[in-house]
Amino acid sequence: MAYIATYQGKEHRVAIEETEAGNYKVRIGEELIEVDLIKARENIFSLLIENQSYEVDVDGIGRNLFSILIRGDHFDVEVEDEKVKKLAAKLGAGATGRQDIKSPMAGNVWKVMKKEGDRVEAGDVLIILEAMKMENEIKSPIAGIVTGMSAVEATGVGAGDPLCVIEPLEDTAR
Amino acid sequence: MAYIATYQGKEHRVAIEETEAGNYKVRIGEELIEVDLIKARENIFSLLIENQSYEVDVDGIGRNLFSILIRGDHFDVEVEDEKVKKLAAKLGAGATGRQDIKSPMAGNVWKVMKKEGDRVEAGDVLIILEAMKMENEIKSPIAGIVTGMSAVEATGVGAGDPLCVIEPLEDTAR
Amino acid sequence: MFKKILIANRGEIAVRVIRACRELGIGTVAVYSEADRSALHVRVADEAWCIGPPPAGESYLRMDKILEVARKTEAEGIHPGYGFLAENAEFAERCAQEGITFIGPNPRAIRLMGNKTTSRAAVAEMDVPLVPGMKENLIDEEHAQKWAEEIGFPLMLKAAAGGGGKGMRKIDDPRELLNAFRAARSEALKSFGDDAVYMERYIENPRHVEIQVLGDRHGNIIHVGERECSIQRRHQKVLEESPSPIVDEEMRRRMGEAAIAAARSVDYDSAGTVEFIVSGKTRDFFFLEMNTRLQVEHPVTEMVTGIDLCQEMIRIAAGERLSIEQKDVVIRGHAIECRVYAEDPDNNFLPTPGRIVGLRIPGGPGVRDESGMYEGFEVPIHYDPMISKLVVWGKDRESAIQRCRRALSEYIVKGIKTTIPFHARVMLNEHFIRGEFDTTFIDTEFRVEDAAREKPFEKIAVVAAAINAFRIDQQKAKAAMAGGETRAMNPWKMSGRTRALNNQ
Amino acid sequence: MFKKILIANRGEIAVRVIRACRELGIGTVAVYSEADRSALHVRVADEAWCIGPPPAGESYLRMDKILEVARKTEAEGIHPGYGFLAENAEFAERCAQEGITFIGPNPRAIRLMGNKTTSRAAVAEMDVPLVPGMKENLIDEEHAQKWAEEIGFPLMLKAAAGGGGKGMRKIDDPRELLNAFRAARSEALKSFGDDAVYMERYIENPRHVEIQVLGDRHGNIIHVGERECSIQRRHQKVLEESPSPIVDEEMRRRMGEAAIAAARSVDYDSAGTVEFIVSGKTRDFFFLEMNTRLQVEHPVTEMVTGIDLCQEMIRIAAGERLSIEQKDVVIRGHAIECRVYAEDPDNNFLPTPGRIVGLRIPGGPGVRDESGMYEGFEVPIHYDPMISKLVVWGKDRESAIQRCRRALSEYIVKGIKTTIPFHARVMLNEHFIRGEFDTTFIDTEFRVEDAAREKPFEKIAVVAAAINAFRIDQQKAKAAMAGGETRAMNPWKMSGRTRALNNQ
Repeated sequence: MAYIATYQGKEHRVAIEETEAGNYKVRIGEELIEVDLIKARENIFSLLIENQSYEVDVDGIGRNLFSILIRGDHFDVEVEDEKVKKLAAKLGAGATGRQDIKSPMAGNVWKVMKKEGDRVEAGDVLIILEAMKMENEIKSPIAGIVTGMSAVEATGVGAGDPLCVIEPLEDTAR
Repeated sequence: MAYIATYQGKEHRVAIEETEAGNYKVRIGEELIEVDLIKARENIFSLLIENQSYEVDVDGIGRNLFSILIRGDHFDVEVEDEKVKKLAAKLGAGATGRQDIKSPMAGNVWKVMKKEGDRVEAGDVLIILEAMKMENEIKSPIAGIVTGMSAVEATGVGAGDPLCVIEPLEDTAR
Repeated sequence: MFKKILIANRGEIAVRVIRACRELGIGTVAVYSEADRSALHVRVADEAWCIGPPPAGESYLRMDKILEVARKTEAEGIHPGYGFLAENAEFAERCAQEGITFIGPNPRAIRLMGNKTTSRAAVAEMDVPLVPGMKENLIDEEHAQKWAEEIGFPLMLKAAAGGGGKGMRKIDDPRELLNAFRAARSEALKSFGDDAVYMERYIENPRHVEIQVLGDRHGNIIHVGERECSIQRRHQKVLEESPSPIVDEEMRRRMGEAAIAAARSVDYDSAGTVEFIVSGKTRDFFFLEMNTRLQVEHPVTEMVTGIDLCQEMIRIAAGERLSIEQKDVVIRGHAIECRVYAEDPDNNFLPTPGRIVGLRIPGGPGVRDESGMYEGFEVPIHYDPMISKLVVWGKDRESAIQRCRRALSEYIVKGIKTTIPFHARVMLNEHFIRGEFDTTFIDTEFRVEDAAREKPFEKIAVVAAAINAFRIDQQKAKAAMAGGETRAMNPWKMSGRTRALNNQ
Repeated sequence: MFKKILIANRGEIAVRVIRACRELGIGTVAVYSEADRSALHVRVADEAWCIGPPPAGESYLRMDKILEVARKTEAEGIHPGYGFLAENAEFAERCAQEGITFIGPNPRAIRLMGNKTTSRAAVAEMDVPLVPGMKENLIDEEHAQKWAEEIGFPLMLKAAAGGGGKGMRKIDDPRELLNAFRAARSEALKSFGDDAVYMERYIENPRHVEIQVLGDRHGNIIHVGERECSIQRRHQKVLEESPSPIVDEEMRRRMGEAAIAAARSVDYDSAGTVEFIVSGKTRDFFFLEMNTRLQVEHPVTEMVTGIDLCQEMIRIAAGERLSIEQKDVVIRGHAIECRVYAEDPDNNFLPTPGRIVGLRIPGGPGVRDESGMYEGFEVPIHYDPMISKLVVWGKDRESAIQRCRRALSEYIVKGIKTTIPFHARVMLNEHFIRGEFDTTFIDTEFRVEDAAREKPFEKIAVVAAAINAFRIDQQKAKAAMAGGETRAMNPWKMSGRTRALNNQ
């Protein structure tokens, strides 16, 4: 299987073959490496790569998106099936300006600053969440119109819960 | 629901009703107690009984048999549905002298001392297991005839694996 | 000695106090809010009583409910931990009225030290050095201009009722003065319900160093060394150590004497902490405030002195004399505490409440875990995000840093992001290693250096992510196959079903 | 200092050495057998190499394979831990031949101290007290009778090549002598391949007390206090403490001098331990043997002295001078170590290999975890059943016992039974608390007292078991209902299916 793994905008082609249980032949770019992997426990892997030992903490944080923690550094890496990605690129699918704003954390909705139909600029505060004695402002990433607002003041939200939807100006102008 | 819980041969009738999630009204003998239970994690319960806090470690170790660990003491308690137990007692079921000897631990079979057809006395060593640099003798609990021997020298066994079967003398004599 | 103590707190500090009680053979009564039934302090106490809904105002701050539980359980003492009711003089008084021992200092000490103005006045009488500035509050603009001339620029404008960095502003230029005075006043009123402000000299390269004191109810007061607390994020301590890299034996003696004098000014009779601001340039030190409670960072002092401050505080409250004299206090080695917060250090320290699904606590020599969490624990959204503290000891500062680095590398918390990686990076920072920092360090220099750091394991991360995707795809394929053998052949539907099962 | 060290061991001691290396900035190479790919030492080392199949004879004892990995990885030193190759003089010599530093003493010291007869002869020259008895081996029956008269009864007959209590027998009566002599000889031949035996005086109320020594490669030797190791089960230590309840300052000085003399007799140049047998009656002490390696119980000494023995041992091997002098050694407080075995204390200490499915390590002040396990770890059946050590420190023995009790109450290992409950019960035993015990205590008095103990929580256990059964029944009923809605109605089949899913 071949994948395209993207970290901070840089794409790496990674081809993987399992030679025996837990042993992988991995080609990343031009480099060929052999990986001996043990699942030490759920989402924690012990990797031996050329006898170098790494403990790697892997969390799925979205579709095809993994948060990797190695020796104090986090890496958010997107991994897509090479074929699927090529097909998607050909179809030009998935590229829309619509922004689904999701809660970055569990907490309470303290204030809802905009309502449906409001026009917002990029950086405008949409919602203020509150958790653990701290307030956190949720800002609009783009200029546009609030076309959906599901956050309700004084109610709880979980991490990843939808809060509101912003349509970019061009789209709504159509 | 009512149960018969047996510890070291002593039977306790325990009637249980869940009044709300995690809250139980328990009648043990004549005594009525209220229990607030949280599953802190798999097989570990936090119990509040009249505001006394107990951490209880519960493991299933056989059909209806639970090993309970509280503050350094183990208790092996058998719990049976009262109705089922009464029915079983009426039918007189389950009482046979045949002994299925199971491995008390994971390890290797070091020596098989008896073979099928051998006559054994109570206390005779049947098999010697070995694990972690220690030998452990498996002895016959009764006098009888070895009617099955599944242990094979120099092979591994898991805890609970059948090792051999002893039929009591009366039975085989029939 | 007490037979039973009620612990009016939650989280790691409640667990800390329960452990101290257990080691002293004292029974423990935990109280908890409805959000905390599954909290560790409830599980490890002898008794536990629910005192109300999740908001602290309806539970952990409810004096009446807490005192009611104390009466019912016949607890002889109440330990307030830190935060909540720990520095509430009224609560200490109400305990006394009920005949229950408040495990802390006398109410007068709490009250006097709880206000910047009264505390400064009290310690000034004992010749404890104060930051050159005013002993009273500013009256009006003219008053402000007169004092500004006397103190000189840059100067600090502070709210009398403030704390934790709130209501403070630095003024560099005379022209900023009047606007700043007006703004500070209105801010102070809004934040603290009190518009009193005052001015003092701005200390360059300010470091925060505090002295731990112990006083008993027989008039004995000693100090047990200092803690360096300059590693702060947004004026909140995140890492503390003892001894301080800038304090030598002579300075420790002088600061210790000043701290004892400050404590004596209010007849201090418990464990307490005298905070000083120290100029990183001149090493002059000035009294800031006194915290009349056990501090979050008390373990570093315990590890270098061998004194159990929490036990000692309980003994004192029971009327015992201090078990050590000043000359018996010997500092051995060096200790560092890292506060572990449920916050994402790579995303602006956003809170990350949630369930701890995996946990590996570091072990080995010189490592101490002070934690209120456990595997399976749901970090509640209602309280402070500090979930545990990692404390290490080494024979000197270098050893302690290396050990801390090693311990952090072993620390795994799964399910939520924490500040553990942040601490790991602090331990590698050259300025930190050399001990060259002040209270602004983390928010300025470190932030820049940290952002520019190398990430040597990028390739490994990419490979690990790709293998993980590969394993998930294989599992899906396998599950689809297995389903296909026994059921109708719709692989798409099957794979959806499998995913649902796997997610259970 | 070394750049890289190979650790020729597994389990908790390999992890201990890796931690020491990491704290010293030294790279680490782990070796592992095929049974240990998922072991903790493999995960925490910088590099890891497989050296063969599970049996130690095919992996951890294979000098050739270990040396090959050392060459390949350019490791400059090899730390042998304890057990396996730790006291193998040939291995030390082969390391030297390869230009790799063996992190332990010189081979001659290992060889001389590895044999009872040669070690006794060596230390006798330095006037180290020996148990009154023979310095050579018994020749024949006549020789035995002559010596028995001289020593007097009761006496001990011992195998020269024995150790750990094997090949020892007590003789109370002259009439038993000749039969015992014959039997002991043949037993010694069978067990050790050597029929040499000798006789010595039987020590009443024997206690096992050992002195930790440190020697460097520049001729300096110091001692760093004693450890009390009399709490033994079947001649195996299960719990150790420092200091010993029967050793006072003067006795420590005398035992320390004797230990240094013993070490000097073989030019000892590493961390090592001189074991003494001490009469609980007279407090006379006699040399038993010297262990030329790091001991399992070294952490208790570390905790009371603040000296990191494992790091010190590495520094010495790198040619450094001892970093401390005898006068700098100060003992602070008291430490206790509990060895946690994968054994069932309520079932004759039967081994319990298996998977650790849940783990809660105790925390808080004065608690140190030295573990080779983790949640998810499968304890292999091929090696020693010791899976971790819990070490606690307190300001005195009473505090340490109370803290140990508290820590044990927090310790949870799920999936296998361990000796944790056994230790909890030792901590409550009156003889132990008073320090009144000898090496026979656990197998005799304690066993009886422990069996007769009260179990105050029987009712709670019965209730918990019944509620657990109730919860399982309810789950089954719920699952059967849920299944019944969407599928054919066969509740029995459904409940079977549900059970299978739940067990996944």
